Amino acid sequence: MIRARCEVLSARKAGLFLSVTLVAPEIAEQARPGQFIQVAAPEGRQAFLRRPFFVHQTSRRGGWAGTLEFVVDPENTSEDWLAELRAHQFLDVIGPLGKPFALPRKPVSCLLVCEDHGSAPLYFLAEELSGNGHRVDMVIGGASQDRVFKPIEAKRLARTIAVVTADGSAGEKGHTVDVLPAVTEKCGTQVVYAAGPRRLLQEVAEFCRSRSIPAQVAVEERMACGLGLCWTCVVPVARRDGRGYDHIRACVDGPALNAGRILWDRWGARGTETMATPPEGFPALTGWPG
Amino acid sequence: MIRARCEVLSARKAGLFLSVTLVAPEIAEQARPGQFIQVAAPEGRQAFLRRPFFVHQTSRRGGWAGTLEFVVDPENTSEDWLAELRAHQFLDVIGPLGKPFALPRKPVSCLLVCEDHGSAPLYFLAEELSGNGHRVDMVIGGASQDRVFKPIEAKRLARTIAVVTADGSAGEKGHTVDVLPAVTEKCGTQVVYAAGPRRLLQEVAEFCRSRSIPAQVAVEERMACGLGLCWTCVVPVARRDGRGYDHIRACVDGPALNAGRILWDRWGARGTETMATPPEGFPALTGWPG
Amino acid sequence: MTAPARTGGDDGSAAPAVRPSASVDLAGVRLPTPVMVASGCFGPELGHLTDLRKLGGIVSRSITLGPERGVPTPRVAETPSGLLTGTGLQNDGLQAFVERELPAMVRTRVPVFVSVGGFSVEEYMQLAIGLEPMAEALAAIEVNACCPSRDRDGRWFSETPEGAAEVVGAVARLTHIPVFVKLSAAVADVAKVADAAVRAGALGVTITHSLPALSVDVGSWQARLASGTGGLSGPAIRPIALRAVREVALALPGTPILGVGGISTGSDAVEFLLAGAWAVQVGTALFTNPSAAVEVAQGIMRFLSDNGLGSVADVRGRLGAPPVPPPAAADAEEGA
Amino acid sequence: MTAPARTGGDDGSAAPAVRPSASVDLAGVRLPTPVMVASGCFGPELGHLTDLRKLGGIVSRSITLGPERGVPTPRVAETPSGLLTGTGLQNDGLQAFVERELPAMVRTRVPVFVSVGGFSVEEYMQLAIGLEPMAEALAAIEVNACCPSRDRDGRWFSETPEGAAEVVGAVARLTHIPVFVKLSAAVADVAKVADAAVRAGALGVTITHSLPALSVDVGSWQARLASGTGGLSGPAIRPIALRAVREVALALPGTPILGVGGISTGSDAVEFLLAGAWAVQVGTALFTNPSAAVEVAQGIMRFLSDNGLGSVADVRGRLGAPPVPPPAAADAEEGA
Ligand SMILES: Cc1cc2nc3c(=O)[nH]c(=O)nc-3n(C[C@H](O)[C@H](O)[C@H](O)COP(=O)(O)OP(=O)(O)OC[C@H]3O[C@@H](n4cnc5c(N)ncnc54)[C@H](O)[C@@H]3O)c2cc1C
Ligand SMILES: Cc1cc2nc3c(=O)[nH]c(=O)nc-3n(C[C@H](O)[C@H](O)[C@H](O)COP(=O)(O)OP(=O)(O)OC[C@H]3O[C@@H](n4cnc5c(N)ncnc54)[C@H](O)[C@@H]3O)c2cc1C
Ligand SMILES: Cc1cc2nc3c(=O)[nH]c(=O)nc-3n(C[C@H](O)[C@H](O)[C@H](O)COP(=O)(O)O)c2cc1C
Ligand SMILES: Cc1cc2nc3c(=O)[nH]c(=O)nc-3n(C[C@H](O)[C@H](O)[C@H](O)COP(=O)(O)O)c2cc1C
Ligand code: FES
Ligand code: FES
Repeated sequence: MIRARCEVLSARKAGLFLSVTLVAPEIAEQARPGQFIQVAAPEGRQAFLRRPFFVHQTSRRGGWAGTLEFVVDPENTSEDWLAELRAHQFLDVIGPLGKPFALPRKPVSCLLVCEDHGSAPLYFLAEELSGNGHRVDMVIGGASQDRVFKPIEAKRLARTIAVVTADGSAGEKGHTVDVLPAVTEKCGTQVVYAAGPRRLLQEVAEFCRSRSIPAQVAVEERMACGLGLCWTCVVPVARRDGRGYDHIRACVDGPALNAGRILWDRWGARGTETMATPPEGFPALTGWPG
Repeated sequence: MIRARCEVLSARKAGLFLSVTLVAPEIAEQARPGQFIQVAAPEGRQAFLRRPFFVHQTSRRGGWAGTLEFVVDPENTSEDWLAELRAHQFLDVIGPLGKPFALPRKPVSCLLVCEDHGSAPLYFLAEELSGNGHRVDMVIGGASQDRVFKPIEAKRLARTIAVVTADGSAGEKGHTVDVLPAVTEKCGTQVVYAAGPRRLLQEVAEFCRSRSIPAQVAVEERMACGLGLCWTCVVPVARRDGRGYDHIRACVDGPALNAGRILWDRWGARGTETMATPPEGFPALTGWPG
Repeated sequence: MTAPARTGGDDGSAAPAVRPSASVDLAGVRLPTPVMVASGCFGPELGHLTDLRKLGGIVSRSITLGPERGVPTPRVAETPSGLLTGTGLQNDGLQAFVERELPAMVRTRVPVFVSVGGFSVEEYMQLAIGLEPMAEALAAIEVNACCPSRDRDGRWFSETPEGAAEVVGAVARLTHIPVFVKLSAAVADVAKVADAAVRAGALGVTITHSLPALSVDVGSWQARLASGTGGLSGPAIRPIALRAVREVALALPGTPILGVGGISTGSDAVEFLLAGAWAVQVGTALFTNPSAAVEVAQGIMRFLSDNGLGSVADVRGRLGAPPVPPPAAADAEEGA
Repeated sequence: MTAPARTGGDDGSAAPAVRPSASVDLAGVRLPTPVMVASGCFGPELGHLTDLRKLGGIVSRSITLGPERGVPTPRVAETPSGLLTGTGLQNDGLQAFVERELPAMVRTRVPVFVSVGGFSVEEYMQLAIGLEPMAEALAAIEVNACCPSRDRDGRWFSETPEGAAEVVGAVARLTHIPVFVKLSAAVADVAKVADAAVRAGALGVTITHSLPALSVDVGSWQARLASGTGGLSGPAIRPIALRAVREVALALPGTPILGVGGISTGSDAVEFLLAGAWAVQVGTALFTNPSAAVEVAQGIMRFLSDNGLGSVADVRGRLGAPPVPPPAAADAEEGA
């Protein structure tokens, strides 16, 4: 966990997204897939909190050595300064933060499922997994073609990719999860990683539970600090002993969480006070291959 | 009084100052010397009030027709966006605001005394006065050479100019008012106009009172609205009948005020509650030549 | 939990057949739009930059019995997203107001509330009596209870239920003009104060006045305002004002509430309506955007039509109630 | 009006002979620097990004007797220059705190205040008893009186002088550890509440807790926080907190006051010291700038040396007192 003043090396459009490359050697050195950075807002803004972004890529060697890339979804923010990031400006960045995805120790067939900016951490993960000799396949969803992040790059990283858009403007038309039965079958998927909107994560988790496939998801919850101080970013997860549940911090205990532990119906539900607590004996997948 | 979205045509350094030219035909058309504009801050800033600036120049004819110039003293603000104004950005501007300087109707010898950004309204005034056939002389003060605004332009506008700096880096070394006895003598000054820090205005007012020279000053007071709504920008002035005093609004009843009416010792004085009220029979100059 | 009211016919269709109505009925006091200009923030100068006839109403600055010169400057300081002001109730007194300020307000043809302030109950009574001849011209009196009481060691009347009741009662007993009371959110239990004021004769409640606050200039070791403490207004206080409105709305469901504090957009105003305000007032926002009040009203109307609602009353206090369901869903629900 | 104290010898010279002292004596509780981390805003994670040994002290988050899971998310919303949070006092209870959280705090070697919260007077008593064995390790107990009381219809103890006195008394009678009380500025007369708490046994007063506030999502018609109402903190509330500190300082000149609310720079902190705080706490600012507390302390030290002052006590409460005059002027004055 390092705080650094980082120059923006480039800020380029990729579809509707903005892909931002920072000079951040120490953070890049440490960052693992699934971790995030906290980017400070410019001075004097009414909305003064840092904004969390997944690490999308790091370069430790070569011409880009010491750089780190993250991806901004300008449609997901009302803060102009994020959409207007430009080369040569400096950002106050803290990172890497949070728990990365756990990697399988023995070679397995991995399916990575993402939508929108969820591609950011998963492409980073794909690179790492392939590098470690795992089979990687990807399912990439989005509302429309320009909300599918860099499908070309995905092709390079994965054995197979499936693109799904709600409007059919790229790949198959439909819901991202619709293709999971066929894809997992075809690829002999042994573990699933997912990132994207909470709805997607829940659908993936439910699919994986029904097939008994272990899954990890990169959760997002509103964060005041991202550092573990404020306890605002909590996610309800079943206790390991199966008795009751805890509120754990997405920023420190996540973002990468075992999908089976998350109590999806309880997460962010209003009026949960009246729900039976604790929900005993939920069906969790505790094993993780490797 | 017009509100307009104005493009910045140029923003150029002039010494330490930033001279900003706006495309603002309707405001430029109406603006008179001594009036000001209110410039809106960018969205989402903690400091959300508009900032008042004197109109420095307007062009109603020629290549620059429809433009208006104002001058920012970047040392006088903690707001970055003001110091960083750039060509082609757009500003939300209201103007012209306030009461302009009253002009003499018959030809008289006018002395214009300013410091710092006080030059902005007075150069505009000088142009107007010379155009109307008045003799114009100027005294321009500042802490140092780079805080003397465009002395070359002043030379063009005035019969004589005297530059005074605190550190002697340009013109005479000393206080601005020090030169007034000699200059008014030499120029046969009949009326004085002043703009700049409150200290200068008060010194000029006292000098003029002692010589019975009518004087007008462009006052500045902290303004929440600049439009006449909030009554925060008040200046204590003697009632015209000489009995007691009123708090009048710098933004509507000023900025240009008869210097003799202002109760300088009461203006912004802490603990004035304990001063005798009202101060009867203060020595005011009620006449104005022409 | 009742579903939000719907317009557009009995078939449950969400699309309104007619444009939503902008007018608001505050227990008999009608406003043409739900957005008034807050006390201390109106001047006829506003007419140069916005169409005054589109206002929902105007509250005058607080008028005292005799003239008040107010405090010296500085009277304003900026704080993060807030405006700190202390003018010391500057005004020329009741008589001058009636002669010189009121006519311009009345000429706008929008409802005029006269805000009255005083330092003793006696003064409020005199003000009520003095305004009675103007009854025809006035929509209401807004009793500014956030004034320092001479008999309470300079503490505001609005700080206690008793204090608020005292000044409201003093005015309400002596006038035929509807009485609103302006309260401060800077108390532990604003609903209790509001309740006392209503029992004493207030038809409605305006919340909140600017909040007591202080800012210090560390360069000079002085308070930034000549008055020392000032009133904090603007976006910074919006969540505090909103919570106060909610508290009062829950406690006094039948009482018209005028929500005020940091409103600058239609969306801000809708927050207040959902929390239980019947209409809103806009103050500080006018200083940077002179057409804020008109734009806020337009924003509210857009919200109503987007949600297929017929009037502001359909939103009022419905915090937590789901938005109007799309027609299909609504039908399904009704079938169940 | 006394002139600010000067150091540097009897000759009235403004230049201090020695570096100003950073330490603060809160009526017996010594802090190495005048800047603590506020309750609910510390985690050992902070140690990755700032030197914890440079803190003036740490207040734990509020600990309850048993574990509290807290409320669901969303627990945070941004408001203009403010942070609205509602976590529902999540913590693992006294025993888990003592075993698992406290040791890391104590290892920092800076003074540790344990904040305690409860829903009944009984719970506060149990907490006091439970902490007694840790007396050696603790600098103080901070009684968070801003907790909903079961016996008061869920209203905060800190809303009334009686409520505050009750919980403070309950703790103070049962412990040898110095007791501070955490109060809210969201009352009409905070000095009265503080006075009652001090009479009941509080050595010092911490003001302010975050202020009750509400934010609404007009898209979903829901409160932005799952808890509905939340606590407003950050720069937006600074002027309100500062005014509350001033009120208490004027009423209780001998009582140590810890000022808190929106402090993020040395200059912000000096405002509180001038208003009468003996030291300050930093909360929300740490979320964006994890070294804020250390930087605020450095800023205070710079202010002291720039003004030729020997310690924080030389600034405390001196709002309105002129800064130290330059030596020449000082000499002239002394001659007169
Ligand atoms: C661990 C983590 C990693 C993230 N990585 C990325 C990323 O790689 N690329 C990217 O574009 N976005 C990412 N986000 C979301 C991103 O931080 C927010 O969209 C961004 O902060 C927008 O903030 P805003 O205040 O401008 O949005 P607002 O205008 O306030 O809200 C716009 C939308 O963003 C959501 N949002 C705002 N703040 C947060 C928050 N703190 N946590 C979750 N949702 C929020 C709101 O629900 C809303 O729908 C991530 C969030 C988290 C928690
Ligand atoms: C009628 C009028 C005309 C002005 N014309 C010019 C001009 O032509 N060029 C120029 O550079 N400046 C001008 N000013 C001053 C200018 O508006 C302020 O310096 C500017 O607003 C800086 O604001 P700030 O909040 O960033 O300053 P801050 O950082 O808050 O303060 C910096 C300094 O500016 C002063 N200041 C801030 N706001 C005001 C205000 N509203 N009124 C008076 N003083 C203030 C403070 O006393 C302080 O010394 C004018 C002010 C007025 C009232
Ligand atoms: C400059 C100024 C003057 C005010 N004068 C009065 C007043 O005379 N009487 C009154 O009841 N409220 C007065 N207020 C308070 C406002 O009416 C309003 O309650 C408060 O500012 C919060 O709303 P806002 O944030 O929209 O400004 C004044 C506010 C400001 C900023
Ligand atoms: C996330 C969060 C959690 C908090 N938890 C507590 C708490 O447990 N007990 C307490 O007394 N105050 C708590 N507070 C209040 C702070 O200690 C502080 O009084 C308040 O936030 C104002 O200071 P600030 O603006 O510097 O944050 C909390 C504040 C925040 C933002
Ligand atoms: S965001 Fe603060 S603890 Fe996770
Ligand atoms: S600045 Fe508002 S009345 Fe002058």
